[in-house]
Amino acid sequence: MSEAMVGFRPLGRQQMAARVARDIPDGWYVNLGIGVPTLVADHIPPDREVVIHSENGLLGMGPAPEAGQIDPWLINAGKQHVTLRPGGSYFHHADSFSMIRGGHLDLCVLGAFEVAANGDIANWAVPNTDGAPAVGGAMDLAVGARRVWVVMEHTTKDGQPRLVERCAYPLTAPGAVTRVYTNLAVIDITQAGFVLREMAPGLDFATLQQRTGAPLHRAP
Amino acid sequence: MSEAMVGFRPLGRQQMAARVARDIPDGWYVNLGIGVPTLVADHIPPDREVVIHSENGLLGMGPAPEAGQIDPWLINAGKQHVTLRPGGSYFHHADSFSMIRGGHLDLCVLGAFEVAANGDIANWAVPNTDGAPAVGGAMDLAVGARRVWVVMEHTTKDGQPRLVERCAYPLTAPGAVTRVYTNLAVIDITQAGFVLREMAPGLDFATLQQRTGAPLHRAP
Amino acid sequence: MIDKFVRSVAEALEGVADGSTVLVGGFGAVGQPNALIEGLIEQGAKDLTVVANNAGTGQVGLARLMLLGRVRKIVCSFPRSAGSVVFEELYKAGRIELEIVPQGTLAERLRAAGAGVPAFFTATAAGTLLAQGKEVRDYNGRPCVLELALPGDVALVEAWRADRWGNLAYRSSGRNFNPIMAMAGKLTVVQTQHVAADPGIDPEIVVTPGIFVDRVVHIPYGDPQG
Amino acid sequence: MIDKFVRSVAEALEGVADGSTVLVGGFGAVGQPNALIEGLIEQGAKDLTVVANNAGTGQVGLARLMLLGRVRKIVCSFPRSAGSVVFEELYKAGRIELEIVPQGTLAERLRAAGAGVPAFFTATAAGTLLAQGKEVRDYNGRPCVLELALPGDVALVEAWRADRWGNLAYRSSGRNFNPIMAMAGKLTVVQTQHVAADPGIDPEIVVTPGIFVDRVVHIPYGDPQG
Repeated sequence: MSEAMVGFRPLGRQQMAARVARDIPDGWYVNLGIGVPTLVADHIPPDREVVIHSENGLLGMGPAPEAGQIDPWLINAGKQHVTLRPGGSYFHHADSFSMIRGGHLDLCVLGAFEVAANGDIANWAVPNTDGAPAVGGAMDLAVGARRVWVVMEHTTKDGQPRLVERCAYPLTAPGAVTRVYTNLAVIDITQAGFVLREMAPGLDFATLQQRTGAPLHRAP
Repeated sequence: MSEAMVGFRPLGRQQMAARVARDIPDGWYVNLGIGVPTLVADHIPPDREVVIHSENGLLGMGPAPEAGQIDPWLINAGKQHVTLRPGGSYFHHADSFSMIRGGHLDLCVLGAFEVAANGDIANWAVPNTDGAPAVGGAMDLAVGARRVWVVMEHTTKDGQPRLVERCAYPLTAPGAVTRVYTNLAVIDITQAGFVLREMAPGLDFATLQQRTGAPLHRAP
Repeated sequence: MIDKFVRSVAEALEGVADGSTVLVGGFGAVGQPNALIEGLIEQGAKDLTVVANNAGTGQVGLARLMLLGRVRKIVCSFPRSAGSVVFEELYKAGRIELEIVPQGTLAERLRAAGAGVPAFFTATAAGTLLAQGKEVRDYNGRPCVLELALPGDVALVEAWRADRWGNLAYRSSGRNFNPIMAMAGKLTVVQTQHVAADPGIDPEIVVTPGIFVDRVVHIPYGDPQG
Repeated sequence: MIDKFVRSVAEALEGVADGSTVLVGGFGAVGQPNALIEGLIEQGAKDLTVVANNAGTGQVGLARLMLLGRVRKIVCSFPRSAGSVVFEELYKAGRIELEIVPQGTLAERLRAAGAGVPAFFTATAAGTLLAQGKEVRDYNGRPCVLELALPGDVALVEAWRADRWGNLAYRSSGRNFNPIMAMAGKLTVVQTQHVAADPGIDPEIVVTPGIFVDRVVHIPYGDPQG
């Protein structure tokens, strides 16, 4: 049964990215994780100057280069070819992670497997796998940025909630996330737990609560 | 009674500096403390390239500028105007002290009030004074450089030994010094204590021992 | 559009509160943010903790701030220098608190504050008076002292060149404490000798990336004294 | 006269001993010292601990070194990447040891090794599987993990430009781990794309001062793959 048949329209990946971008003010320093978070950069309104940080030593990351304009030495943390905007700079890994861990980023937008009502985030490892673990910069970003927003699907492919009372996946960081953007809703994480800010067009509270693994509070 | 009258010739400040300089091999990275150590730079043989480090962010420090050639932005840790040699570089204080504390300097030459037979050095504070203490980079240098050599007068103005069994002055660092150059001798510090390498012309062992506050061993 | 330039020193120092910890760049007279220190005197904040390598000389700048009774405590490595008369007198009279820190530990504590490292071990000062009361632990067979990060509420920095994004470059030994204090300040205020027009400083030679900088004021101050 | 240039990769890697910890610069294919890695394969040292952000791809470079059974352990933040087949197979077979380290902690541990900081606290990884067995202490109300410096016996670095004093500059994102690994290596070996003739690289734009560098070999390698 598709979402459209039950009467509401979940957001697509680009719509989710655009929804996040709308909330990023002019002048912020922002790190964008891999996946949907990366797409956020393309949706920053043109009247705002947002400085994108990439863990591998860039501030002022710009969009992918046009064909034939690739600088093979200029990649981002996702190992994609990128460009550098005016006002950007290059630095080494210790300085780059000083920006992250020293609380200098206004915002980090991450993907996740699960987010808990107390702000715990799980986005780096899958339980019970024999593959090698790989963490990259996920833990540094989750702990270091002034704000951590997550953008993800509201539920797993088989309908299990990703917004949960307590993470079942291995934690990336405890109590780190303050806002979650999903294909169904925008939810703040406060002392009270999940607080609903916005729903996808046509969606009702009860249906959203049903797909959420912890109590949803209505915004006051 | 002058030293000359007892039949030997103590080294002057420039001679002490020259004596130290003679032992610094080509290619070493060296930090020179204030006073006689600073003079060492002028005595490096011209066929050797020794890179002088200054705590305030210079590698490749050169001599004082000629009159009219002063760059007011270029000073050393002693706040004197200096020059920069080809191959030099500028960096900030944390990087500068990483070079010191991370064990990257081949040598540091320091002045001292006292050096003990176990390598302890006291060169930053005078006991029982009501003036404010001031340490600068002394403790970092004494602890961080691969070798710490001291250059100082063998005795105080009133004839008390500066080479002692145990420092009476507040320590700069324990067990740091491996060689002492004085106006009377060159002395290594080994597991056995003070080991005499060289004496001023005309000086005899017994007289030197008399002016030294701990047993002197003859070099094997 | 990002533009961190403000029009005056007064604007640059707006909001500095009583009781603040103020990091002041410079080593000797070089790289010292003289106009910002004068501005701080004007601005009026008191009960300050000042972090700087030296404790001021003569009757101007930091020395004047101390003379006016606005500095509760100074954290520095070398308070005693030619002409540090104001500090010496206040110190002897017990009217200013002094925390003496080895220069490398001072630099590392500032960098740690900027880098999100709350505490670290170092061999410097182990076994000396300056380690008294501090935790000591052996690493690689040598005793090391636990030192804490040293963050500032405000950092006052002098740069040689700045652009509107707050990217900074310095001139020779004017770099000194400035880049690490810029990292360690909650509010980082810069006076710059020169302005780099758009597109800003070459990204390969930026020393302090703009993310560490909040406000910049253009002060073609000229050569350092001394 | 100081001249750190050597004539060949073989000369650059002379003396690398079995059992060494080898730091390998680069992030993705950019800034990776490919010629030195190939040289290490030739050179023959075994029982190595390799520290690198990634665990090699395809059948060349680091992957080949692992395939030849020369790597006992790898310390990295992200071993799983497109084409990291050799590592994955060795890992599943229990034939290689893995120490997984958050990327920022990896960078900070390397920098600490170079800076003489034997250990430091960080909030990263606190409350996660990667903090298991580590000392935890609260700072500013949050738990922090004690991490140790990560020195190398050898560091392999790629630079864009080098001079005879070993001063280095990099190109855009080729900087990455190279400057901090240069600091952390007991023997730091550099392959450089270009040589800066005397009087060397402008002192204001040197990124890695020559004091951190032991040997340099000129390899006009060309663009990174990928």
